[in-house]
Amino acid sequence: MIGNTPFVVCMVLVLLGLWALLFRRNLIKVVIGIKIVENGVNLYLVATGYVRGGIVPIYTYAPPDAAMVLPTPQALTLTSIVIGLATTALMLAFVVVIHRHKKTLDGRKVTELSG
Amino acid sequence: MRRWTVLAAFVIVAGSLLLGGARMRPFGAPRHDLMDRYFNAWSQTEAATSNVVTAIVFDYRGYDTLGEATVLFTAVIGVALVLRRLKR
Amino acid sequence: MSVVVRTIARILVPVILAFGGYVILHGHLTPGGGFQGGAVAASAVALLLVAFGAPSLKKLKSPLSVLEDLGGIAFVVLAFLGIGTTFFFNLLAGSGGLFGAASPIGPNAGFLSTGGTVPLMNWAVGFKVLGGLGAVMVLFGLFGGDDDR
Amino acid sequence: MNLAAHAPILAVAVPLLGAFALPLWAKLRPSLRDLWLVLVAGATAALTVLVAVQVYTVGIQVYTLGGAWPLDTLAPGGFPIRIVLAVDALSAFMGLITALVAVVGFAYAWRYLVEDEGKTLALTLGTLLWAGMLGMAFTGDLFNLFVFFEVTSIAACGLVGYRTWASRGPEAAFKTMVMYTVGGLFVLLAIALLYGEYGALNLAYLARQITGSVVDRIALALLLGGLLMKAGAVPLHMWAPDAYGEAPAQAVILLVANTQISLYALFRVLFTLYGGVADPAIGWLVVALGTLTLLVAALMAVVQMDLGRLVAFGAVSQIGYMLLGVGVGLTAIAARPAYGLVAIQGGIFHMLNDAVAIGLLFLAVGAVEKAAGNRNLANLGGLGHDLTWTTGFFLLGSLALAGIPPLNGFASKLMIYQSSFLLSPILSALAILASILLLAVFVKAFQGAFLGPKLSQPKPVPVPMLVAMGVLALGVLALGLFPELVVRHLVAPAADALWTGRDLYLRAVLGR
Amino acid sequence: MTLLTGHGFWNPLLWLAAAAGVTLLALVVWSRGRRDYTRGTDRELPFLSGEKMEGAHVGGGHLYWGFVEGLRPYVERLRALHSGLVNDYVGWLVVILAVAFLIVLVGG
Repeated sequence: MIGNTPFVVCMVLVLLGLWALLFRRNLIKVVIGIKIVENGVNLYLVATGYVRGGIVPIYTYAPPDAAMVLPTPQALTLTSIVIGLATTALMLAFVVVIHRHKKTLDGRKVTELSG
Repeated sequence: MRRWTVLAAFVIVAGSLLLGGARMRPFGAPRHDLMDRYFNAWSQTEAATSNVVTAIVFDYRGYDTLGEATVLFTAVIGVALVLRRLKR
Repeated sequence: MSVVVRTIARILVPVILAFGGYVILHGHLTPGGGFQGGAVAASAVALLLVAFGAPSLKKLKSPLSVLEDLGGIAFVVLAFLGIGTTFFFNLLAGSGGLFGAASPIGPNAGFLSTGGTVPLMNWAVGFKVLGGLGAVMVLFGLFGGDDDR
Repeated sequence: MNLAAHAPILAVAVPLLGAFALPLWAKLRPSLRDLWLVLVAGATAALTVLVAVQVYTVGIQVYTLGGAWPLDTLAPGGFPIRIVLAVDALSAFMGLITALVAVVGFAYAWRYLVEDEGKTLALTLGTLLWAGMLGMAFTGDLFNLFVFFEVTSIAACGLVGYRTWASRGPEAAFKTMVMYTVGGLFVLLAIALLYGEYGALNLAYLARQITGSVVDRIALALLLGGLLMKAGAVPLHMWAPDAYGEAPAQAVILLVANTQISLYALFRVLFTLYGGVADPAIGWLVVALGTLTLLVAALMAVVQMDLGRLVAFGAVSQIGYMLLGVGVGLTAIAARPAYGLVAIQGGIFHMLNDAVAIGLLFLAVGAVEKAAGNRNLANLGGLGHDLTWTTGFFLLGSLALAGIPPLNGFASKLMIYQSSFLLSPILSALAILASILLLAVFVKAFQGAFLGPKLSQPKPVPVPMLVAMGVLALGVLALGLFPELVVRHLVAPAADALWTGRDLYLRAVLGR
Repeated sequence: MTLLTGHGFWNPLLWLAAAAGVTLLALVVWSRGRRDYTRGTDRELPFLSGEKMEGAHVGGGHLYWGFVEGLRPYVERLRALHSGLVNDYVGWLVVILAVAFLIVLVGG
């Protein structure tokens, strides 16, 4: 009996990423933390669609009369993965430019805007 | 910001999120799946597509995909803006 | 990079592009689709970037971003095709023309000419992702270089 | 093709198409790009107005994407499967705000942005931000809301990072991006929780299904966190002064509208999605955060020396008034509908007033920066000798924002003061105190930048920028002199849509 | 034209009329004042702490010195919270999330 252990595990992944976001000062590590949170959320989203014993929801060469898993979460996860890719690209671009100006990736030194 | 404040808040958030995961319906046994059963049953008829996920991505929820394509486009424009050459 | 890498890259790039094209083409029948195929094809750009260096790909930057623009425009235009009924209405599905064949119901061997606007949108998005990801990679590669930034 | 029926989707699709094509036109010729932008912006604004007219005269506009006809929301069996656009009075109101702000911003950007510094890309991002805001305002689908949330996030952050030649721009953009992304992920997690529970994504259908179980409550908290962050409520506002201070002026007013769209999404979640299982404690949380926002932001503004950052804190404090108004409404409306409705009206009216007044201020700050070359209050002074119009506009905007009668901030603030007085007199007192602090802030900024002897010779401000500011200034005056007309015809239906309009909204989408 | 606001009402035109009346009164009082002010003399110069200064400007930072000084403990604490550290930004988000979780799970 696994109950809903997979959901809890996805939440653990989210929390691990959040931990990195809270306590890692390196900007790249912050981005990595965001990616971990994002993967946890995506995993959670796709896990909601699983049906016990289901097959992938594609009829091409599917075995006859098999139950299929729910297709919507897969589509949503696809969308959110691409969105994650886009945000990561932009964030890394900012990190690159910050590094060019400051020659450091330490978040504690990138605090020109404060107070 | 105090480290202990953040830690306490983190513990509360962690507990709530784990509680949320634990109180979900059992894994692999969705309670409401009307919409998804409809997709599985009708995508070949309505969208003439054997791949149900693609039918959802480009037909039933094509607007989301448009938004997603826009996100990608926006990110590319953003990267081009941030990494552009400055004539000065 | 060394000659070995360059030579293998020259051989592999068409293969990768062809595989990406395959994933896009069969997006409505098998796992895959525009995004996945576009990402596969964009990995060819990544390989070129590693093998030949960013400066030699400088001339690719503009075509890639134009490709992305065109893919986006094509996608919106395909969505606009259905505006006679509703936006994103699948006009071509079951119409009998290109990609207009009705799909058999239930498990089947897969027929390429089904799906209506779905395969076309797959292509539009595939080119868009190829162009977008490729342009981003080239931009990152060029940033901070000697002859460009 | 029936244009009126298709107007909601066209209002989103036309700017998207326009943005995709904009870089191509620019490759051919900059003048073609400008012409195209004028066409797209004009068409989008006209479509938004058309949607608003339809909504205000006919009723809620529903549009099913890919359905057999626009009203084909339900599959056989009575549940929605496709993405549905549902535009009620509040959505249309938000659409009008974005249209006003975007058109003014583009007119301003014409001479404000410099061609060599990436004007094409900034204009494209502006168009995308506008389209994203319209998409957020018009959608009736939860996941679609998230997608357009991310469109606005990325476009906004790209614009914040416009000034890559200084280190402050990318820094602000990175911080904003991190906050937006984390907030967006929490929203997505909430959507995943709701989907897992109810197997649906349609707002109206979910609103019917929600029972208020533990998972629903956790999803509500996650949605609150994500959307409040994007709205910039204290203490989640930290990104806002950075972003407002560093973005180019025409983008800042879009960012301000963006925070308001996030507030709209928050209200949609609180009233429509969770309206059936409303919890007064959430209302108190919103009220508390609103009051905190008012005070902290106003106090922080007093000590700022950078003109852009100072006005940015003023903008953050305005979010507090909206939160206070609607929060009071959320708390009180079940027991005292009349007062609750006035509070909500005040909050929503203040969105329009804030967009106009703070927009005017930010545009004036941009003009000052362009003319004088810097924004530091220690170095500025005596600009009033040369920049007569800009001085007038800045004065008008700051007085309106501080709530001086008869300018436009006053009427909405009066409504908020009076209705929050009912909940607790302390709230009213704090809100008025914050207003006084804001007046002090703007007196300081005005005295520092515009009065006194002439220190330097500023460059003249280009006429299109003045015209853009003039439009907003006229808005300040008109909204101030005729608040009753605006409240009766525009704001009251929007406020009704939140509370009494919930059933209408659900019935329009679900047909029962 | 009258906006009802719950307890009271607001009419900008009435207010403008009243304001015009007050302005008129003020003008009348002003016109009865002393007439020996002349341009181009010392009277136009800014007067700072008894010192005559050419081109003196009271910048924005000099206003409310006492006010800000009185509030300094609070303001300094607030400024310290705006540390500019991106981890703190996320930390505040987590704090607010924790408060929201407490409210929805315990308080509700």
